[in-house]
Amino acid sequence: MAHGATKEFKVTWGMVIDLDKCTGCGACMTACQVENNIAPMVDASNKMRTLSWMLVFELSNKKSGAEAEVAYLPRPCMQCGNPACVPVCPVVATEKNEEGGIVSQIYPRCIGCRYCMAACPYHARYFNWEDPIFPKGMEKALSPSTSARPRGVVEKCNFCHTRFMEAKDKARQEGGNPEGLADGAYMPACAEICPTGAISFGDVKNKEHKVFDLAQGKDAFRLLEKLGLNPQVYYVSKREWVRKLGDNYAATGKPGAAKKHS
Amino acid sequence: MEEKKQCKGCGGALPFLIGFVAMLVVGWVVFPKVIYSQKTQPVRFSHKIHQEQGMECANCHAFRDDGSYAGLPKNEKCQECHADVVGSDPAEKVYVEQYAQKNKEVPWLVYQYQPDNVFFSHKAHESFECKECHLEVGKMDTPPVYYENRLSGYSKQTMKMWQCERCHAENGVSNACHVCHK
Amino acid sequence: MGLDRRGFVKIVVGGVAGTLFTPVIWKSLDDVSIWSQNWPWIPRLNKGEVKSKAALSKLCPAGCAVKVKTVGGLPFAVVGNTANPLSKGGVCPVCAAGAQLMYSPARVKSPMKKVGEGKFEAIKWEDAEALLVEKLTALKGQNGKIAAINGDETGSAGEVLSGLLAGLGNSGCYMMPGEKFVAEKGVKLMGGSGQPGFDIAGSDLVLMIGADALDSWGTTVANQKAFAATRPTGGVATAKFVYAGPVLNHTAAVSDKFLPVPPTATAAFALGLANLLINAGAVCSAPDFAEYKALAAKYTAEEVEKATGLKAESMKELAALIKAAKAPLVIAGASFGQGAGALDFVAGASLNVLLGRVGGGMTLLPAAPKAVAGAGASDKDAGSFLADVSTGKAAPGVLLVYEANPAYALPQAGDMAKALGNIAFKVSFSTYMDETASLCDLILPAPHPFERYDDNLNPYGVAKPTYLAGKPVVQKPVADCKDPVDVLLGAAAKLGLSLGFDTYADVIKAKAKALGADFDALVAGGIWTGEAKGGSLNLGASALAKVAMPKADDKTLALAPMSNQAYGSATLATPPANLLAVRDTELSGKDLFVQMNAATAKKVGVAEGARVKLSAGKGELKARVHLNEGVAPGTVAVLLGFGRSAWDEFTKGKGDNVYKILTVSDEAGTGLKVWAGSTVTVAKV
Amino acid sequence: MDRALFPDGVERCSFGKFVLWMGFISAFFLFGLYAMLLIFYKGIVVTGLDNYFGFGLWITFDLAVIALGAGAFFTGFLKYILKIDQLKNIINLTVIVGFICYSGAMLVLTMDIGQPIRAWFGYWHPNVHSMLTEVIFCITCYCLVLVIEFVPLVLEQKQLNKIPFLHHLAHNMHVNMALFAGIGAFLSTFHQGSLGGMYGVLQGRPYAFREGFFIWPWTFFLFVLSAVGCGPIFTVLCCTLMEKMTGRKLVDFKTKALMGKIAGTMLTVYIFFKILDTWAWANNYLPSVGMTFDQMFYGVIYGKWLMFTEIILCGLVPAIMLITPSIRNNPTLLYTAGILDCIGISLNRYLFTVQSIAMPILPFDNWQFYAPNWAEWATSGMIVAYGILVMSLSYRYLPVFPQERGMNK
Repeated sequence: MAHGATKEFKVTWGMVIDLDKCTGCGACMTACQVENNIAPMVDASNKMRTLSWMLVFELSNKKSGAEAEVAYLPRPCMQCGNPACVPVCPVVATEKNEEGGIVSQIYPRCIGCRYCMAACPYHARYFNWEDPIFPKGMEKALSPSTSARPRGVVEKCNFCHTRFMEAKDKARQEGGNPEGLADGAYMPACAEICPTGAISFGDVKNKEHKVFDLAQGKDAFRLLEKLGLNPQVYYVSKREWVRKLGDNYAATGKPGAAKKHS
Repeated sequence: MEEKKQCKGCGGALPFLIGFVAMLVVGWVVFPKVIYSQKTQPVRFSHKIHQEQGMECANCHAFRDDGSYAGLPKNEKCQECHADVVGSDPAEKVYVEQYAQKNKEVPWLVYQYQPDNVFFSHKAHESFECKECHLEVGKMDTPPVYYENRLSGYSKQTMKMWQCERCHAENGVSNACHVCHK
Repeated sequence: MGLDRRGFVKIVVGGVAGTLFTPVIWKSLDDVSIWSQNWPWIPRLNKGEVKSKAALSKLCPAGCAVKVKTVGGLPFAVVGNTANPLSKGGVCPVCAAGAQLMYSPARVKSPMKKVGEGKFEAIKWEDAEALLVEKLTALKGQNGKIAAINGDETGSAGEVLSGLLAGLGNSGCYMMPGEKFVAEKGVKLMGGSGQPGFDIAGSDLVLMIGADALDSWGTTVANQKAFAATRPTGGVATAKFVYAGPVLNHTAAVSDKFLPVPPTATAAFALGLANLLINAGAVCSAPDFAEYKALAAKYTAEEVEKATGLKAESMKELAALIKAAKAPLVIAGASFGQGAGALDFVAGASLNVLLGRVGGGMTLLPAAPKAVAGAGASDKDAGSFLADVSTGKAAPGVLLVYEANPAYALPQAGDMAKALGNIAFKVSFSTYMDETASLCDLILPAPHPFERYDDNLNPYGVAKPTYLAGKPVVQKPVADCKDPVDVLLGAAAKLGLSLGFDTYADVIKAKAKALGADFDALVAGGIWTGEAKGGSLNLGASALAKVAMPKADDKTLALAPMSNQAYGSATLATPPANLLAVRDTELSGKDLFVQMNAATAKKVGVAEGARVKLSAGKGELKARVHLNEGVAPGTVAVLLGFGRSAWDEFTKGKGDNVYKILTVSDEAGTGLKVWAGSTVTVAKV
Repeated sequence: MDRALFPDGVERCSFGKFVLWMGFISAFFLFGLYAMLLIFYKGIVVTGLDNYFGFGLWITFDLAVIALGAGAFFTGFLKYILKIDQLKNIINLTVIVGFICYSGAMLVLTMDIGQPIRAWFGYWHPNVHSMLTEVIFCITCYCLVLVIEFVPLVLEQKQLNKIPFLHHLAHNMHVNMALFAGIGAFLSTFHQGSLGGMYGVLQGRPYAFREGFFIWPWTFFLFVLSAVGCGPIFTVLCCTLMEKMTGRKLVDFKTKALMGKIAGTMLTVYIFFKILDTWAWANNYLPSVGMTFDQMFYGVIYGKWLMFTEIILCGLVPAIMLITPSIRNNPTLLYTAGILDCIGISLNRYLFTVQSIAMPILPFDNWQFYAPNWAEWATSGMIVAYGILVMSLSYRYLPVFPQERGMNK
């Protein structure tokens, strides 16, 4: 289970989300649900049973009047460099082995023990409580990208992985290099649809990709960095109170600290 | 003591052997037959004849511009030649009358059918000969029988994961789950 | 040899042992688990080529220029159209769910005829159209007997509708209330004419008073794109955005500054600001400047603070910001895109005049050429009309409802629904079984946007004349529906009057031609833009003289309806795919949450989660309380779009409908019906 | 009427009374069975588990019974490997209790996974890095061992034992029992530990995460110790309960006290390290991830009192009581200590399961609450009922207690 060990990849797909641009409109959640064939729930207000691979949290600075501020924080799977969920899976239904560093979740292998859910501090993993039954006819609008999962398995965001595969095929067809996709050749649904372009996506290890610089910006941070899970999703905000809410600082009191626990 | 007597009467290990052998036969001979149902293609399509016309696989089984694979041709393609009956083969008549003219796609049975949770890129496997994975139907006049597993619903010829993995391993290609699953 | 028990046992044991050496158990085990991976009752994916086709998605009020992704011809997803300058590749959350909405359980599957209270029977199109013609023929030529309510501000369908009515000797074509309607009235009060536009992209400070411009005011996606362009991630912002309104909403969340202003004080706030600016030396050549200056002088920051609780300081800071800006722009509107008084608009717009930004930031669009000859002006509002119907002042025998949902989306919705009851024969042209359709006598299902031709002229907010058009993405509609315009044109023909067209497509082609646009380029996802006209405006001082300083009142709270685009609109209940986005602090099970800040809650004597009853006029709304420090003092914020009484299992009966407690008043001086400043009493239950 | 089946020279209640009792328990069993079938049919959506609480009553229950069932392997180890002969008086009972606990736990696990049909993947596609894999392997293997240990006892049933073959079989198995005890001890130590390891490796759950030795977090060792610290005494409690219910003496107090001493010793060792561990966790680890001890608790249901109850009242106190001869040798006090001990360990398992996932890790998230619903209670109840049924049958028909005959003359 070697914690603290991060597997390195030549290509590392990462997301940079600009929290100062996110209006919280929810288009990303809708696009995600559509791309990944998540059946609509009659009572989606029961957040304890919903499936939201992409979830937009509402952050508040807890002040009132003209000082009041809120920020919206879209939370996909962090695709951790050192995932807490992968080593615990008893049946290798999830792993981080593919070039690009996306954490896979294989529904036909998963036995639904939910150990990975207990392991993930971001609540990015969801248990499929019920079979995906769509309103009559709506199954004709299923996306070809993601298989419909039976009930009883765990599922999660995979950066719209099928789009990655398709981008590679396109590159092959056009004589390009499938292992070195150009910036923008591969875009998850949420990043593609965001009306304010708050979500940037690309290879954080590739200077050609704009996320390379964004991820290193002075206002960039990741959620719960101190836990040492080394997420591949970065957030950017000029607002200190927002950056502060990205991690627990009881000890240092300072935000933005990239300190990993030893 | 009573029981002991009877025991003498029942041939020591013989019944055990009888049962043992009987089940071996059932398990190896009968079971493989009953687990599969047999189906035949809706139209007796002859790859042989088409090849003799000098057609290449790629004439009908082509890639799209985005690198995805078109797989089996649709009526649109077949009708280029078979809008009306051109030959004498009864199978063609069946196709033209029951499908082409009714504008109904043929529900072909795919021997290598893979489920939704598998992502297979023909583009990535372009360098291989079709027949390395597919039945070599090219030379066949009658499509082979389609065996469907009664439990899993898979075609008998569906490549199992271990086969994919073995080939990937042999060719030094990643066997990460996500390479083939969606 | 007889086989005794013991022998039998041996055979069985042998059999079991034997089985272990065969594939029976192992293969079965494997196959069964494979079966569990593809359960037959779980849907399979669609196969085929993936294409993407340009479309005009008018599911959201402003309309999105999108691309629809199809697999094997079936739409499954919506992505932005990067080639279209209006949406620049963006999509709103409602249009993002467009493909799934084609299969919404709420869709009207075929023409329906009412056969009793809430009971309908499916009928054939011939019969349906015959029935329509019959009713129209009966009342042909009697003015006032045939009326129409149009909920589509931007489509040419409106022209056909009013053209048809004119042909039938009727002038009763009414619009559902929207910002555009009020704004045009406001412009008149400022001595101008035409639809105002706002150039957000060309401004370096955007003050939004009430207008929720980054979520549900105007051309939302275009606004969001303009906003985003000024905020390069990781870079320096090139423009400031300020939101002054009743709630810390989606727009305020990303704005540099938020000023809590009760919806009752929109105009007062603007005038207060004008006062500060004038004191700081702002002057303009408008003829009524002196009058305006004197008027504004009454609204000192301190006075405004007294009336609204908004700190004088923050107003002064804002004034300084505006002063410092090179190209400031003020956008005034209701926090929920309708019902604001013209005075609120004028007060806001007058700041643009004061700052010399008319023509630059705030523009005026020229009147567009009509495609349908007989079409009249669309300047009558449905609210007043139905009010007249309820009092008997108006007594139409036939009402045509096009893309509108008055039974749900007009103030005092309860009364409006009753008023509809006074009309003998009501026809609804609707894609979905909405509240109004379920009250109509004849429902003629309209196609989903991906199944029809439609166009979109000058969606409110655009700075330049703008025209979009779309054609069907799929050959065959999912339901047995017909384009309403085609139906109307067909009826017209049968009634012996020719509007000069056979199909809606022809109307749109003509419209494009009239504008000088290329129809084919438009339906391929293109856009046509013209130039704003010149012309100056005065400060509307004489009208603004009627503005009254809001009085703080202990018994009632100001009601701030909030619209959240993802949750749908008047004509569209929350799409199933968007239910995930609804927070459990907004809706829980069937309970709607109304929001107020802790101080207000204390004043009313309620706590987080408490069940309350909001009442105003004849209307009542049941909900629970959620404390939100982002709500202006003395204000209660209520989300629009809930409390549906028709539609489907996903929305029906969830929460309550805020329209029920919106109260209409006649605006001093303008005689407009306004409800943006409604107040309510809140009581624990 | 079934007297012929009783062990030699012992008295049992009337058949009617027995049937009545069994019927009463079976009612609970059947209700649980209904819940179980419903769960298999509809999936665990029928339970109270949710997105935050993937683990709940079931896992807590599993961990608790497995810990309490630890009497079997540890006593076996002492009896057969360390040759503490006196334990032969109670060894049979420990085996039965162990068997019930483990088989029960496995049944719960098959319900707990979302795809029971794929349960076997645990063996076919194991992830060697996962503590859970290790648990799956050891629990099933050890369950087999317990069966093997249980079989001879069954074969010694008066009538069966008359059959020479079975008689010899039983005898030979007894001879090799040391071997099985050894294997059992090995397997059991590991999965008891791995159960702790399961939580210790949760890097994203500060409440449970622990540093450790090589691949094993400290919780690994703490769980082993705590298990052997409560297993033996739990057997004693079961035995005493049976004595109270049947009104017959089954095991002499000397043996019970010895078991108490064993448990007490282990518990003392455990609680010593547990306190050290907690201290280090609160003062070293938590600050390193920017958290404080206080952040780990909330309100009453997640309050600090739980941890103090676990470690002091139900840990330190029984430990002292059990290692002090004067207290240990007083029946009432022994049993009291035993009960506290068992509660403490179960509470420990509960906290690691529920508290650690109820806690918000994301600073903008909130504490979540979990209440098991009827389906979880019913199925857990089913396991208890199943245990009582097995125990009742064993007591009535099997020679479980070698001393019984002598002590009830």
